[in-house]
Amino acid sequence: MTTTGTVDLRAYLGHVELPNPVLTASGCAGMGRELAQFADLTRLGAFATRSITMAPRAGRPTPRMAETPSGLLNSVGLQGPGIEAFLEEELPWLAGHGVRTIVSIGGGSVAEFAALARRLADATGVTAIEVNLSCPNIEDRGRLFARDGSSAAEVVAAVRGATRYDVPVIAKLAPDVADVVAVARSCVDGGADALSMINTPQGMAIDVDAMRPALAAGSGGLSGPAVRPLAVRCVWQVHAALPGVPIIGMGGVLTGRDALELILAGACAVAVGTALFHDPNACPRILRELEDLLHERGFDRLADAVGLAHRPVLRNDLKESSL
Amino acid sequence: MTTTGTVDLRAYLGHVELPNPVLTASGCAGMGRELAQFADLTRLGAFATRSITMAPRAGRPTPRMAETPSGLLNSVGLQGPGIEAFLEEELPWLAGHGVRTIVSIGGGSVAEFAALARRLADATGVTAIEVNLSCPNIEDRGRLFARDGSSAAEVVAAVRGATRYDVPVIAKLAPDVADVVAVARSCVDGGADALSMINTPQGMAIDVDAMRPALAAGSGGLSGPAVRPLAVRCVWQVHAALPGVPIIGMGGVLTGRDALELILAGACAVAVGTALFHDPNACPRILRELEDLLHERGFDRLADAVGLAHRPVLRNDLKESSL
Amino acid sequence: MAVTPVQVTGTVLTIRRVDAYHALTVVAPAVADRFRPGHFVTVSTGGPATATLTRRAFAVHDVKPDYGGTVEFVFTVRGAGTSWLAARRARDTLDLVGPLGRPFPLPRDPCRCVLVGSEYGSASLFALADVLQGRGCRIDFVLGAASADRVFGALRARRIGETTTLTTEDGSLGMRGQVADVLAGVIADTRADVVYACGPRDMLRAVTAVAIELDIPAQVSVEEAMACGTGLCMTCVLPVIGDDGVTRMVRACAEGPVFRGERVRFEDVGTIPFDALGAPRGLGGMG
Amino acid sequence: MAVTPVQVTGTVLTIRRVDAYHALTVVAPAVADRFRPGHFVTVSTGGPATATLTRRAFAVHDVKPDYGGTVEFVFTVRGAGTSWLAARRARDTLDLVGPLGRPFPLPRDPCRCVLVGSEYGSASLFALADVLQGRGCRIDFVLGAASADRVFGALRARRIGETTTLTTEDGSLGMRGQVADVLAGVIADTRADVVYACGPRDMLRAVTAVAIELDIPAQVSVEEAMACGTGLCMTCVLPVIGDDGVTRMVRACAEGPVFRGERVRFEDVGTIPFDALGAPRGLGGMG
Ligand SMILES: Cc1cc2nc3c(=O)[nH]c(=O)nc-3n(C[C@H](O)[C@H](O)[C@H](O)COP(=O)(O)OP(=O)(O)OC[C@H]3O[C@@H](n4cnc5c(N)ncnc54)[C@H](O)[C@@H]3O)c2cc1C
Ligand SMILES: Cc1cc2nc3c(=O)[nH]c(=O)nc-3n(C[C@H](O)[C@H](O)[C@H](O)COP(=O)(O)OP(=O)(O)OC[C@H]3O[C@@H](n4cnc5c(N)ncnc54)[C@H](O)[C@@H]3O)c2cc1C
Ligand SMILES: Cc1cc2nc3c(=O)[nH]c(=O)nc-3n(C[C@H](O)[C@H](O)[C@H](O)COP(=O)(O)O)c2cc1C
Ligand SMILES: Cc1cc2nc3c(=O)[nH]c(=O)nc-3n(C[C@H](O)[C@H](O)[C@H](O)COP(=O)(O)O)c2cc1C
Ligand code: FES
Ligand code: FES
Repeated sequence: MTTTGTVDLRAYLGHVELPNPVLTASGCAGMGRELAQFADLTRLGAFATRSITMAPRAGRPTPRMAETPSGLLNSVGLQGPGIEAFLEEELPWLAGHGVRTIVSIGGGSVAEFAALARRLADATGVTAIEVNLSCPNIEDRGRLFARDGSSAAEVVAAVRGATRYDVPVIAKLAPDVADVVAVARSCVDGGADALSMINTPQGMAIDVDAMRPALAAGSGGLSGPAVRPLAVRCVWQVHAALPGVPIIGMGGVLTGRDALELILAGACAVAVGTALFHDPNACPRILRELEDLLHERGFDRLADAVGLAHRPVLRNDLKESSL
Repeated sequence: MTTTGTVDLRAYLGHVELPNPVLTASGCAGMGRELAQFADLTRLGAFATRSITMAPRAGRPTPRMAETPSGLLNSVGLQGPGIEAFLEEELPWLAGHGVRTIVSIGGGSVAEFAALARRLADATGVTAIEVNLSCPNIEDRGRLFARDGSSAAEVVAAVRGATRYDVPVIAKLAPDVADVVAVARSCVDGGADALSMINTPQGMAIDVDAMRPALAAGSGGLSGPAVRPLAVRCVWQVHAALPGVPIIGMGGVLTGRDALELILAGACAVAVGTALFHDPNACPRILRELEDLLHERGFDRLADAVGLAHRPVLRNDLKESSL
Repeated sequence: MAVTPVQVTGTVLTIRRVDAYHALTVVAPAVADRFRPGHFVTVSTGGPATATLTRRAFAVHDVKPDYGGTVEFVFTVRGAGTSWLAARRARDTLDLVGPLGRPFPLPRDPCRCVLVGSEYGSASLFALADVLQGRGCRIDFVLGAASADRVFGALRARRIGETTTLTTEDGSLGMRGQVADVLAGVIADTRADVVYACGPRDMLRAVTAVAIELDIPAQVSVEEAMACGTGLCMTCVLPVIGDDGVTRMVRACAEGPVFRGERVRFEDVGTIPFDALGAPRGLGGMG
Repeated sequence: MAVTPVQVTGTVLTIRRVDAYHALTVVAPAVADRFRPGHFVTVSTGGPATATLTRRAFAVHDVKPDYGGTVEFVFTVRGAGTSWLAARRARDTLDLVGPLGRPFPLPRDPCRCVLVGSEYGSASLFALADVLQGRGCRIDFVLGAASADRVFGALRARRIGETTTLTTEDGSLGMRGQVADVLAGVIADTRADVVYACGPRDMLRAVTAVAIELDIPAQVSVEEAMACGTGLCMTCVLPVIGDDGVTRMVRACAEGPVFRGERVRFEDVGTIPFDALGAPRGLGGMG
């Protein structure tokens, strides 16, 4: 099941086996059809949908994007046709084409998240559910679930409860919290089978000609290589604290080296977001590059590289790495 | 007191008037002598020292730096000769050369911060004191003061109490907290005359050849243009909540446009850090560019631009900005 | 309908100044093969290790059969990406994705077409004119810009069009004013059946208003800020009324850039109209 | 002692391959004027809107009086910055800061000098050799590398030096092995008074050990990762023993890159030795 053969690239999210660790990041790969023009979606480790909401959503006003150094600010605001249209049109298309699909869900309350999960429970073609915790909790004055361990845990528990036992529930975390490990631990205690990180930290740009925020919404989520150091740090910290929990690493992955960086920090799979805007062929390229890098370093199995940068430092290694 | 004349560039930190708003960022301009090889330090709005500690500190092991996309990770670890040597050698040199000096201080406890402030109280040549709150609180298992409003407020209050009334105390905040406005408010309640933001969020890079963290210390602080969107967002949020409090904006300022971005978001002065490594002439260049931009936009006074991007949106502006 | 775009690394054949613009020709047979008038391409700027990640979109000006197929686009220098592009030289390589977007729809039968372009927007009209003429249509041009050096393609328009009307805001060439000011007259004179237009948003709005007034269809090619150009990111949306009468926030890159003018709610671009599908109700915002 | 560095925008005069390396010559009179052997320069890479912010450091290989003063450095392609540099062409411009660092100290009286270089480290030895010869010193070279194509400057060394000993790890040129393996013999044969060395850290350590063993001073030019090169950032430190016997973490860019070999605690590079000034006591870390 590997691409070119020499390295066993299988990745595991709880009970689910993926043929390789390169996924798309939620909200960055359209409905699938757009990306399918460039890359074979069945060759992805998995395809993640944008976050599906209960009702149709028109999203935020434009401008919705601003380029920043090595990064991108966006304020799409979860535009989408709602879960009914998703179940009628989009999911069947993905399932029909044999695409392993991680359905991301976004809600404004614990109840809404639970309702979304229930609605998905008897749908065919759901490989895993990802809970987008970077949604404002309307019952807590809009505080993001991701910023509050206990409400994040509540959401995860509700989704876990409504979801078939063989479908993993993945909690998606944000980096702009005081203690990402604490939030991760709460989510795992709440029943998360895996974690994904990072969602976009909140950023902002000012258009110095208009002398206004560059985004109509004011602030937006920062993505791309600019945030990769934050992603690596989050993955590292959470893997150190919870070594048994599968982590999907994301944030600024453009190349196989970037993917390997997250894997060595502790991610067992890697998702590609903003890079797809830059290079619609990014996923297969990154997978190829990653396989080559693993092969060059003598790995037979991807799994052996996961978290390897955590191994204790020997005096000898110090010398080696200082060359 | 302006550089080339047409715009009144004066900036105010509490009672203190600075001739222009372009400062150096703490820890990025050496002891002053190094930068003086390239730029006249008396033409700076002010010079900020690296964070001065009580005892001499050797800092962290090397490698201490890793380049990241549009950013830099560092783990210098407050290397310095300690406050006595600072008072004997460095401060007199700065004062003797007529450099307006913001002394940054770093401590591991409230008491240590207070002791540093007392030691500075009767020194000549201290324009302001900046409290580096991104130091681990040894009394709280190493939690950063900047991550905890109440201990940040305690530090600020202790420093304010030990400092002459006419020397402003500036609290320096970090972006990787759940609610930067809450920390800012605590600091102001604790007596801070001004705020500076942002210190570096914690990040990490893995050397994929050595398969180890790129920094000997593991993680480090992320600076440079990569973090500018986080800085703009923090300045914007804090200025919106506390419009009367002077803010020194910093984080990824490379050009006059970047400086103007922070000013329009609410900063009354701007500090330049990582850009000095890229361009040792950055400060005078940025000041020149900023003055030109203000002039082009019809400003007579810098002060009129501070926070201007917050003005209510009129339908007309929307159209204008969409051209 | 949609052609499948490709990503290619093309070699720059020429780059030259044309008045206020740069025209860049790149060898890209697979893109040239698939091209239809109204398509655009996106290019990656800044080289390897670039800090400018989002691709830049440009309307295709011309495709030629040389070297297996070349693509030319015309651009103005705005920020970091276009500055980098302007510094390319022959034999440099360029990462190109295209052709992208919904091209100009063509009339089934010969008819009278007015092609309206403003600034570099004119660039995408000439390939269209060639195809329309091939179908026996009559072509008239209205081209405008702020000043004479920014009017693109006046000579070529004069060669192809039955008539060509030029406008500049400073009066340095043709009539003083904007293209929409003279459009009603041109439509009346030529008894036009359809208007095709490409240019800034305000110009498209004004052109559409004239076409509606005179009761003929307008096909307009919009330019919205795009982060991907391929339909992935949802940043390039604008409110467009569907066949069912419902307003949706649709992607300029995938459903457009060419739309029926009267379907685009120009007044509401930059907002979510309250009656759009999925518009927020009350104050609760999310994500 | 220290010269004042300047920041200049220089024009690239030539860039050429020299075996495994690239040699780049840039017009920079103000840097050339101030140059002394052992100095280095830093360059900004990636152009405007670069994502690679930290300047890259290179030892100066040669300065020449042409065009008012040129500076040449020799480099190997490693990552993004050096790849970008290797793609420069004549007439491109380069942002240069220099000369930087503490140059090689020169003996007051004529003496016998062994100049030891490994890989591109050899590049900084030739300007030194010229000055030493001007002072009546005898020069002998020991140059090495992993393989023949990575030995830099062997021909020039043969022209200048009384003797030149070459080593390669794969035995493709000269003796098989490393420069330090042959150094004791060369020092003995030439009855050398001092060693000057430039190359990777392990090589400098080995060279220093030989010099200590034979009781002559070694002046070594170290290469530590640098974020600024101008003494601002404190990232390039290594433990060096001062005149007072106290170990301090000193900056390779400002106090170095040339140090007395026996003062550098090579074994402890990458650590804070427990007896260094300000070393952490116990476990409390800060900042
Ligand atoms: C479908 C389409 C066709 C276009 N055709 C042409 C053309 O033929 N000739 C031409 O000169 N320009 C054309 N443009 C505009 C062109 O894409 C922008 O001028 C260019 O992206 C600016 O990039 P920059 O790096 O110079 O500016 P920057 O300001 O640095 O760009 C920053 C970001 O904003 C986006 N952006 C900025 N301005 C625009 C804009 N006006 N439209 C869309 N995105 C923008 C950029 O793509 C980038 O992501 C077209 C745009 C679209 C959407
Ligand atoms: C005083 C001094 C003199 C030098 N002289 C030469 C020379 O004459 N010829 C030559 O080829 N190289 C020389 N080097 C090394 C050269 O600076 C690096 O090879 C270069 O910076 C690598 O940049 P990159 O973009 O290719 O690599 P990247 O890996 O992309 O660089 C990333 C970052 O790490 C730094 N870095 C990486 N490797 C090194 C290194 N070995 N030393 C210092 N910084 C490093 C870079 O400056 C940059 O900040 C010298 C270094 C120093 C400190
Ligand atoms: C345009 C855009 C839309 C996004 N939409 C979603 C979303 O709907 N749900 C979600 O969980 N994350 C969303 N994200 C976040 C990404 O999934 C990803 O976590 C983040 O962008 C970091 O990865 P990257 O740097 O590779 O893009 C979005 C990101 C972008 C850029
Ligand atoms: C090498 C380095 C050392 C720093 N040292 C300090 C310090 O001692 N005290 C402090 O408050 N901030 C320190 N900072 C943070 C900067 O003052 C500044 O807040 C941050 O780098 C963001 O600005 P920039 O992007 O312009 O560098 C340091 C930053 C760097 C890069
Ligand atoms: S630009 Fe990304 S969807 Fe249109
Ligand atoms: S490289 Fe910055 S102090 Fe030496």
